[in-house]
Amino acid sequence: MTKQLRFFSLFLVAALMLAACVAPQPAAEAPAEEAPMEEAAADMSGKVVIASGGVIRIGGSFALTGPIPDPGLNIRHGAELAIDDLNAMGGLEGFMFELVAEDGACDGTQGTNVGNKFAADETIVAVTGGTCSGETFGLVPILQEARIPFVSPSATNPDITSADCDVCNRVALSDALQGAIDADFVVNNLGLTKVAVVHDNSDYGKGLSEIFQSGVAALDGEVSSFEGVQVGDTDFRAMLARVGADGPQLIFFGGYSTEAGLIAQQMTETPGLEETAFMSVDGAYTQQYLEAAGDAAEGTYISFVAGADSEEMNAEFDAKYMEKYGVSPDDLGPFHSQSYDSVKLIAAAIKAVASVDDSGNLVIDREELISAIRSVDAFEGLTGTIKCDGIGECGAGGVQIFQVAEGGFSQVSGFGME
Amino acid sequence: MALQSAAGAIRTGLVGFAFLSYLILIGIPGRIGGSALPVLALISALFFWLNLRREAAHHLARNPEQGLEGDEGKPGWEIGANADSDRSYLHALLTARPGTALALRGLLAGLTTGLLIAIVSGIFAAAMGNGVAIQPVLDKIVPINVAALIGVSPGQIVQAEVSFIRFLLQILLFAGAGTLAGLAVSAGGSNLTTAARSGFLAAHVSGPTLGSVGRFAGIALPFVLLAYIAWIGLPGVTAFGTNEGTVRLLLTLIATGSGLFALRLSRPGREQRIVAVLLGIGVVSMPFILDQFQNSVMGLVFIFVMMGLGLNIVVGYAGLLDLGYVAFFAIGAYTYAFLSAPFSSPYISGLLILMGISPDSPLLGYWMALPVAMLTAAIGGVLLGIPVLRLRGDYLAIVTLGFGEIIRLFMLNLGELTNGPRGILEISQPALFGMSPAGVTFGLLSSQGWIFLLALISSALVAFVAIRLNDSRLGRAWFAMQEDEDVAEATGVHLVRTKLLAFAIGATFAGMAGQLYAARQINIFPENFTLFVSIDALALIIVGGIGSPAGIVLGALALKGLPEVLRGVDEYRIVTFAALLVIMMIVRPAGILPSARRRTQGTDPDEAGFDDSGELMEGLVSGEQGAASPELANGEEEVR
Amino acid sequence: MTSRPVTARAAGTDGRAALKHFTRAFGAAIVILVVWRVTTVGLAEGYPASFWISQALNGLVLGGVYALVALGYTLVYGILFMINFAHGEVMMIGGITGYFALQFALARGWMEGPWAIVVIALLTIMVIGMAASVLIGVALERLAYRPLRQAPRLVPLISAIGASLFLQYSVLLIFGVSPHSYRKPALISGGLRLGDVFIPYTGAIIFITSILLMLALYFIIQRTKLGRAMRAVAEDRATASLMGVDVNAVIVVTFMLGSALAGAAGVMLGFHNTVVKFNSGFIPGLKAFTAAVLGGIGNIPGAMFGALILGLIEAIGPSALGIPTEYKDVIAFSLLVLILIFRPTGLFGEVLSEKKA
Amino acid sequence: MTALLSLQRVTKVFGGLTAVDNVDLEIAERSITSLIGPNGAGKTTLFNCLTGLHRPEVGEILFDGSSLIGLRPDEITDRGVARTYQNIRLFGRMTALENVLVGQHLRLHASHWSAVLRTRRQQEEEHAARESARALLSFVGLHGREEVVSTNLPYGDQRLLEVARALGSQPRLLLLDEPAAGMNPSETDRMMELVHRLRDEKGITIFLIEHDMKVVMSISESVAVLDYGEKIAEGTPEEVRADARVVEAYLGPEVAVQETAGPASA
Repeated sequence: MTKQLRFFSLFLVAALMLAACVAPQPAAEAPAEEAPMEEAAADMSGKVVIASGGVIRIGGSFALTGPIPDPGLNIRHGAELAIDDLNAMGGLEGFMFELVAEDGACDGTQGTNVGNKFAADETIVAVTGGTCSGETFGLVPILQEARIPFVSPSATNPDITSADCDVCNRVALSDALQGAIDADFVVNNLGLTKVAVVHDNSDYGKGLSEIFQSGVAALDGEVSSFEGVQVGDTDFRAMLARVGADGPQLIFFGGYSTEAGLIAQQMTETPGLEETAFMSVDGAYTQQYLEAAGDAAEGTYISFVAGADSEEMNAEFDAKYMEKYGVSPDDLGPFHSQSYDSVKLIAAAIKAVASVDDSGNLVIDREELISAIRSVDAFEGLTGTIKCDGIGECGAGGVQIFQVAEGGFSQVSGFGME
Repeated sequence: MALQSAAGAIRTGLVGFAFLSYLILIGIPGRIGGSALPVLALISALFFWLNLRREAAHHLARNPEQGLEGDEGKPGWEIGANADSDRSYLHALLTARPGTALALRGLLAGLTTGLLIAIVSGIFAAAMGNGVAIQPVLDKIVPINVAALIGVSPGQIVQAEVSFIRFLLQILLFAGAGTLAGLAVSAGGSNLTTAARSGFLAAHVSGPTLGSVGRFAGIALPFVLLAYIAWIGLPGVTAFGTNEGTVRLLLTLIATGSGLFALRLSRPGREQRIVAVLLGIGVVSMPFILDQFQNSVMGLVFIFVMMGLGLNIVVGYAGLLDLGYVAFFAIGAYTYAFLSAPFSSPYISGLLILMGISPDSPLLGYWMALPVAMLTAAIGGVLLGIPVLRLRGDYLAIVTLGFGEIIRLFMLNLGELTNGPRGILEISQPALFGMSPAGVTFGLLSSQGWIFLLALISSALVAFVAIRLNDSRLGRAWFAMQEDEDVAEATGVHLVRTKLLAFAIGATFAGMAGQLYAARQINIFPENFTLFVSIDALALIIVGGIGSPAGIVLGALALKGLPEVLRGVDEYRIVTFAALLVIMMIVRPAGILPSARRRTQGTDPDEAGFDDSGELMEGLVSGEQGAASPELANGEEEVR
Repeated sequence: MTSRPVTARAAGTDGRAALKHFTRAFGAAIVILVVWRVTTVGLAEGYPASFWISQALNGLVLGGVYALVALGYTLVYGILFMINFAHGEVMMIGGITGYFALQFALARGWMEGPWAIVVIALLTIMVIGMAASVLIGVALERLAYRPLRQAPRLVPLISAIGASLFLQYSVLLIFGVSPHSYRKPALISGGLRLGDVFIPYTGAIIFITSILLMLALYFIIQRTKLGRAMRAVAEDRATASLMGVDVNAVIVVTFMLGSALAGAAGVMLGFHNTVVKFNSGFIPGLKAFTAAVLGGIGNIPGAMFGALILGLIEAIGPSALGIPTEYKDVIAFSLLVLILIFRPTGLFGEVLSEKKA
Repeated sequence: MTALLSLQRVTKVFGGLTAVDNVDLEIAERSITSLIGPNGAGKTTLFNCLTGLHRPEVGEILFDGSSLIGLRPDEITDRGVARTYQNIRLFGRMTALENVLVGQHLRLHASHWSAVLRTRRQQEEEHAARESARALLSFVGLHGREEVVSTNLPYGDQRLLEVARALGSQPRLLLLDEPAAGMNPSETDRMMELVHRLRDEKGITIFLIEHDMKVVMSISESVAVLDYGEKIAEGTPEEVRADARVVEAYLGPEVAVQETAGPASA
């Protein structure tokens, strides 16, 4: 009995210590927003009310752990910069913005947890994220029920947006578009009709690869093989030897940078593939790809979804990013601009519907916000002029095709070239 | 010897420094804010106390004949052997009285820690002041922490304005903490044996009067917490500022966990029954009180309780190490998904059209799908079981691990059957009598609350079945098989049947859990069913106490619940969790609440000493007598 | 023979004859199916001989890496009877450290110098990587495993899993999330072209080095005093300690040897596949563990051959069976199950007495 | 006297070593038979063949007229053959009572469903099982030790507990593998008395391996001698004691050089 008590007291001490650790709010934040929960309690259903001096809280679901933490961190940085910029411009009617970042881990379970956390927090106005499509699928039903609109910067699965889900939006372009244009480029521009398709078995990579595959087939091209690898694999020689036995003219890879770079590099060591062209997708449009591929990157094609972005805006963004995080945004992943835009888009929509009531509180009606996001038209973002359609596709611009030359990406076709 | 003693103290200080550095790294001081310094000093005092106590115990264990009862000025544990070493003044001081010696050692340890912290934080502060970014991730947190640690507000650090006085203060505080800990260890007066063995906390808490007070406090704690949880859920009531939701979740976890301790502390019989009933009411009312996030976490916790109970049958009862348990979880989830989601594979639709059913509509509701999912998982269990029947130990582990991976890879690659990596979407929610859960409970229950409630009921059911089975001849056969397979067979246990039953029942429970998980997730993907799910399930039963249902609940609370509380720690979440896992195993290898059968290893009083493995905590584990878990106790009561 | 205690396994096998026949029939059916599939589909695809040779070489390189890591598993298992789940991470640490050593060398231009300097630099990088792995391996043993020597068998396993996660995510926090790319010096980039077969230099180096290291290890264990002590401890820890063997020292040395091999594998894999990151040890670790079990865990030649077989099967299997390469892990694990059905203690597995197992 | 157990030309080979070589043996119902022989003579292997742990290559084992060859150990136990082990193999972390309850496993028939639901029948069966397990423990002299964890029992008691566990399956034939090994004289006496009571009160046929000649000679009604796997003698204790080949087997061939037919070398 005494021993039980002893352990029990230790248990208690540990629990209290833990409570002490989580209880106070992070000291990093500005002292202005003390206990917004109390002041900002939504007293009217369907409305978020923020007391004066409070903050507008935007949730963020980012893949900070899990299979692709690098793009996740990059996307988080993009969102943080957007918040910084918004606040630097004085916020909204004097109300500052705050990003509530959560780890969605690129995983449906974590996405569900994060979604529930946001749904339970009545001060969350809108959400940016999730990073991966799987994670976003976890968010969808919960945010739909909680009436919290979200804008995903990078979930490109065609099924994320639909007529059934009115809170679902994204600034990324659906894979359907990119896959089709890539196929068209390969068959018609490059004139290559025998291609091999490789994907990384992620919903993103496989989905895109299948769209590409059917696109090639529709253009009377031949898909000599369709192979899968795993995210995190580093040795693709056996797979490539097999692909090479069929003698394709081009290998198309649907997936992320590291795998893309390694495949491009290991192709040069595979008999039958020395002269084969390589093409990958926006997941590989990064510095990391160039680094992983090394010299083999030269001459490979990468497609990317981009908008009519102004050079100055991007340069300014890159400079801020470098200054704050000490790395170039392209080092970590491709979707930082989309992330920045998603937050700015949300802020613009909030601005359109928010009003200050008599007692100085900021009132945001959830339903109005949901439709406001859908009706955003001609919003100038980093990725171009954003316009949302009726099912939440807000992606700006179109698909560009780049070729690597002298260690950098140079555009050879696609959006903006015509 | 003085040297030896000093070296020991410095070692303690070094480890303490590492410990505190870790706290700083994960951002604890920043969270505590301005009061970081004294709070950290208290934490280090606790740490030193544990460490000094352990060292003292080690000395005693090594030189038991030099016990201290009635000694005068020559405490045995310091008289190592060498009489020829120089008898300096310090030595004389160290050996004069154990209390003084320990306090001095504590002082030295504290000084070491304080000095190191001061040096390191000085370096950091200087580096920050000069604008050196160490790493994008680190520099977000370190300046704040360092600032908090040296007692300045976060903004100031940029100018590297750190005063010498503050460092001195810090060193003194840690030294004081060490001394305090040293004094605390020797608080038993001259009788070091008792002081070291029982520790000052227990010596004071477990006195006859205080003991019963402690007992009642222990029993009352979960109820107080439950009341508090209900109270802070009321509109307009907040606690501790912005992280209220997290605090409430943490308190919910602690309330549930301490409820199990309360059950153990209460006297078997009427008192225990009353406590159990009240606790049951409290826990069942939780889905109605908690918010959506807390409910979703608790739902997941109890889904993993079901997993743990099922895996416990295979690993804990039958002794078959299964690392591919996730396979059955996946089978359950996918079976339900096939039956209830709009997605339907060409194969299954073809089959349905043959049977004359329209493939478009969801086939079965939750309740009708339940037996199907359970049966499918059970068949999976038997199919896995057959080829591995002859394998033992680690061979079994790796084969089952491979089986789990094979199932996941099939789900990933058999796109036409499972929709591959894109998963199965829009799985229907469990309804009741054709009504949505909100409708049944008049809007009191959110969808996640409903899942939590279902998980609670299902895990109670699973626990009931598991305990009853374990208490029957099947349970005895499992345990006999675990102890000695060949003798069990020669004694009349049908090995094939008994093993397959363990696999099948374990798989059935996992299938149930999987189905509920699919309903909770609404969308499922092959990535939800990686090896880590198996590892989580295994870790939670071992952390909780293998073979003990109450321990499994605690394990699930700790392993699936706490990481959600630690969400605020972002990037440090998994590192912290991993470190806790290792420390937990070292401190309490038998689990938090070990099962009754595991107690037997140390019943021999000679063994319950201070050996390498479990140090003092071993005593706690081995000393637990009586009813292991309330359920087991009830069971035995009825039989006798 | 008769009056000594019946070893559990010997006794068990005879009794369950029916079951044995059943599982054997099951296994035989699969073998027949595989042979049928290989002859009708895989070989019918008409790949040239050079294709099979290339695939076999890929497999041998993969197998060499697995073997080095598998030896660590098997050494530790042989002595402590625990699965060092964090061993893959020990390898990763070697790779990461090797990366930084390489960066250091690149920055000083040593990689463009005369070949002798490049070779010395490469060897030094490997030694540095091995040293880092050894450090981590010993720290693991001291902090996470030694306190648990007396605990039930599952406890160190969980501790090892915790240590594995801890190492992974510590590396993530310290060195960042991005993968680090090795830059191969010109000396070892490219490869040998023999007709239609291409052998990358790094691949050849991995295979040859791993064979050499394995031979060295075999020599240490069979011929030296240290090796005798290790075998004695593996046989019976208590008796060995009575005979004057310092058991703790032997265990530490075992961890050092295993970690050094893993560190070497990490660095060489870094040069071969050019990318290391925080989780790049996990999958090879898992595969190596599979290989060790395949060969009969605790058995040193078993680990080597198990690893080579696993590497070969992974490389050749999908093509031979005519199924997509993403099933390579399915094939690897199925092979494991199949082999364990016929030989429940692995290819080279010895009959362990119950006391140890 | 009818033969309860009958072995015909039983042979068991391990690798190149013939552990049991062409053994014929008959054991009468309600008899006490001893099996003796030097170390390594194949005695325990013979027991293992009888209980299904080993399957003999050649020969037939008939128990009560039906063959035991090819049956699983638990099926053989079900037919009524139970055994103890030379090196005690109890279920270490179970209590004495639980050990005996495992022994009764085959004699309990309540379904697992009824165990979950705790039906009246299952409860009654469990209750009866516990009662009879207690009775068995008392019978072997372990009264009051029911709740002791078996590894914590003294050595002699552990041997008794093994007997009690074997009795749990209600055997007709009990195989005792060196029941008195390592026991002091008083414990040995207790064990011998128990063996007699088993036969006399419970009607169980006893077949035992023993090294202690005093025990063998005083307890056995019939003795069989194995050497290098071969049965070299059989008969009453007196006959066996007088047998020249037995003397040779125990003392070595140089003592008994006059014999022409030496044992087959392995």
